[in-house]
Amino acid sequence: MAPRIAASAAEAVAEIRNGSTILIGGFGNAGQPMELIDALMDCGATDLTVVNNNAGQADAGLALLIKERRVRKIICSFPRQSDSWHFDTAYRAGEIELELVPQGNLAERIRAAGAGIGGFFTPTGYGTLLAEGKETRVIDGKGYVLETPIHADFALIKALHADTLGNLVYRKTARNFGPIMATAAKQAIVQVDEVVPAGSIDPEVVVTPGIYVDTVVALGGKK
Amino acid sequence: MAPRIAASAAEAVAEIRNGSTILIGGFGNAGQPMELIDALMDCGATDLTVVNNNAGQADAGLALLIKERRVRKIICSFPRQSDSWHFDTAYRAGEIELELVPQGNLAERIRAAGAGIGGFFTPTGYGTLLAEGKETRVIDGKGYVLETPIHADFALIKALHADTLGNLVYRKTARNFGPIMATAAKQAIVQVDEVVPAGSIDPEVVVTPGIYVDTVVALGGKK
Amino acid sequence: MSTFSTTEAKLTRDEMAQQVAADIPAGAFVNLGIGQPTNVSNFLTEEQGVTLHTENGMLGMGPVATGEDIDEDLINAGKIPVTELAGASFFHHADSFAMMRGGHLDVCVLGAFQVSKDGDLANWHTGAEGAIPAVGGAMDLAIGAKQTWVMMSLFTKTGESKLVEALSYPVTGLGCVSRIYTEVAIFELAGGQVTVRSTHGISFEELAERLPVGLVKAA
Amino acid sequence: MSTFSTTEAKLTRDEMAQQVAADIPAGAFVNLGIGQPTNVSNFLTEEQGVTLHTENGMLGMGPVATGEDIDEDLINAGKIPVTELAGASFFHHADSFAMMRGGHLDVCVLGAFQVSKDGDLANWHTGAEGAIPAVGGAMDLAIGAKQTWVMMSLFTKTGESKLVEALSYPVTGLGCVSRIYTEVAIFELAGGQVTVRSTHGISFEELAERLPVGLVKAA
Repeated sequence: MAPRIAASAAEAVAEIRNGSTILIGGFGNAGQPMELIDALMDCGATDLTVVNNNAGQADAGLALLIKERRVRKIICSFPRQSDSWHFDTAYRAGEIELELVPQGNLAERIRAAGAGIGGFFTPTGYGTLLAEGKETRVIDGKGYVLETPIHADFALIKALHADTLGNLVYRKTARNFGPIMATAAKQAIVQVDEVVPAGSIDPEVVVTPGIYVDTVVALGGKK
Repeated sequence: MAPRIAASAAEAVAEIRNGSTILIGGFGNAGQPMELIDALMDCGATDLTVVNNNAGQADAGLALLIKERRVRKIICSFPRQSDSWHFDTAYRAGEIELELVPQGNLAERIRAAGAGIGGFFTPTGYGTLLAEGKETRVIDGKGYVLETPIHADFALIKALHADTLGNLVYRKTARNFGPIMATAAKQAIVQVDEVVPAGSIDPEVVVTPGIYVDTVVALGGKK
Repeated sequence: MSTFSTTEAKLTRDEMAQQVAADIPAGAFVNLGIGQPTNVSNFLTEEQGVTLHTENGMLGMGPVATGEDIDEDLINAGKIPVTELAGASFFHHADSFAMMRGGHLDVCVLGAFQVSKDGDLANWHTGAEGAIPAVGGAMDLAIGAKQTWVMMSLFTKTGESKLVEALSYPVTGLGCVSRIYTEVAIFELAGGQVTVRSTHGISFEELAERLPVGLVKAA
Repeated sequence: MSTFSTTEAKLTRDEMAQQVAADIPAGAFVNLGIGQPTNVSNFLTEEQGVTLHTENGMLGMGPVATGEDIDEDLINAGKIPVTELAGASFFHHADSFAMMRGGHLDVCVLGAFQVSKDGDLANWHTGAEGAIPAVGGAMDLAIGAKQTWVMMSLFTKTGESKLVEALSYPVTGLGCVSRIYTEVAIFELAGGQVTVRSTHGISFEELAERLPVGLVKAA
């Protein structure tokens, strides 16, 4: 199905309900779907499980969702930053659950969900606190931890262009989590600078095929 | 390390030794590194384990390697074709070992090798003859089979262009197994139509980063 | 969809393909298996906006290529030269099978040797003594899509039903088939129950008599 | 490489970085961790042809961006704007960490809280009561490269050795570190044996006295 082209970020996120699990792309500011996160803030959905590399920074985006206690649980690799004060406060108050995952396992678990893999043995984290309680196995003399897929209801991601069929291209290191998150969510919601006609993206350079994309909103580029 | 630019297909495969495990790209004629396979034939290496989607067709390429009993074992998804007579003869004579793997598991096992995954649970093949003797597990009500990575000594693949740093782009459905095979072999040997200067492939459209490529040989395009 | 209907004549192969095509939801992502299912593409309309996947690494596959359009680098899973449509994309084999295995395709249409009432599929291997086994993408296709439909003749040459209580041929995938198109009837499978959606050149009662599984007539 | 040498002065931070840079093989693919290791890039020569990887999804990373070259879509793992070199490539997070986990990088250089004589690394978490844990790519970096090198000061502020018999801090990766660069000595680790390659501002004997692990002097 060709994706829905939403008229606004608010319209793009309108189906997100309380209790949803949401993958949010971005690493630092690169690839952060800021307008979609702001719209999620405005739409009022609460009791969310959020998957992101971090746990919000300063007083914007994900940090505000956490400040307002809209996030029940966060799955991330690096919550503690110099400006993660809203997370820190919520965490110390016991008002947010944290599942800490090494960054590469986080990425691979998201990919596994999109790829229909039931679980995989990864060497990352073997012998560490983050493997406690998890199944481990020594294969050919090397230790591995069994990790499970991270499925989600929604993904909020940012790409450079979408065509009208939802094919996406990204820009530089803003690609980061976008392509895998699009595959792992029941609905991938994508903000782009521009929507272009089908056929104007070379089939060889499509990074995310349109099959993974459900909703697109064009917000115009900053450059 | 920037890849070695070989002067000929013969030079490109010169390091292949008896007993090697070799991934060979291609699906049908698309992406088949025919010149590299011919050079492998000429170089005399024997007692090989070959991984390919098929088991050779007619009287060319992989089929000739099998005819000459240079392949001890083949790991593939679809050996039996109307023109796979050399494989059929060798197999019925008990002179070649066959490991039959569903095509998607074959691809995922090759990817797993390149990605440092020790094993993964796949739903494909669950409850079938091809899961016999393998560990299985029911996860969230769905049956899975544990599959292991396929590591190799060499990969022989075909791409469209390489730059001098080994970055590769492919052409249409000739991409097939190339990108994953390049990651799973100790040495990836690539035949391309043309080697282009570093910087002439857009970093956004590189399919196989040069880190995976060890040897490149330019053979000129047919088109 | 589940209103029972009947026609006097058996369905021809083209009529079967036409029926399958008509049942594919608008905008669906579809994989058509090698053989009979490939013919379905000839009956898809442009308005349906169906996107075809070929597991060797492409979405947005167009019709079979002819003449100057033939390109050996652009083939389908049956190794037939094809064309690409506007908005197509290419990807490698692991990504392509991840797309299937991950349940992103809406419909996959396959041929079969046998289907059980529970939706178990046999289509990869006769199990005959001395046969060389070959599986290709059959097992991935069987379990990958949201819905797996089968096109087959209902009876073998010796008159035995291919819709069975339990498979006698080696399994391709368990519980994966939800619909079967045959020349004499179309079946819906769910929860071990076989519902007959239509019969063609045979009455429901005759059909029920000839098949080894219990049948329910669509309301 | 393993001939013992000594200098009268401690190594400065720049000298440590320079030493690491000089030890990186020509043509290597390298990931430089956040903090001190990042400084190594300033001492790599063009002739070395080293390619830098940043785990957020790029090979062929160039120097830190300044002025008009700053692009918020082009950052390194420390979230600092960087530049791209000719022949660079971009890829997504799963591909990037597959590249690391699959052992394709030649060298990874990291900071550390502690390293054990067996090469166990602690660098992600102090384990302090009430500290909020954060791991990022530390565990992936530790075990991913063909060789993992550590840059650290050898002693804590209270004078305790960070090269230890067994870690007291939480583990990042087991048996992964093969070399340690400190301001007073460079160590090679292999098979539980700690070889001192050089000392700086300290004699081998003094060093042996201050450290809780047995030391071998490079031949």
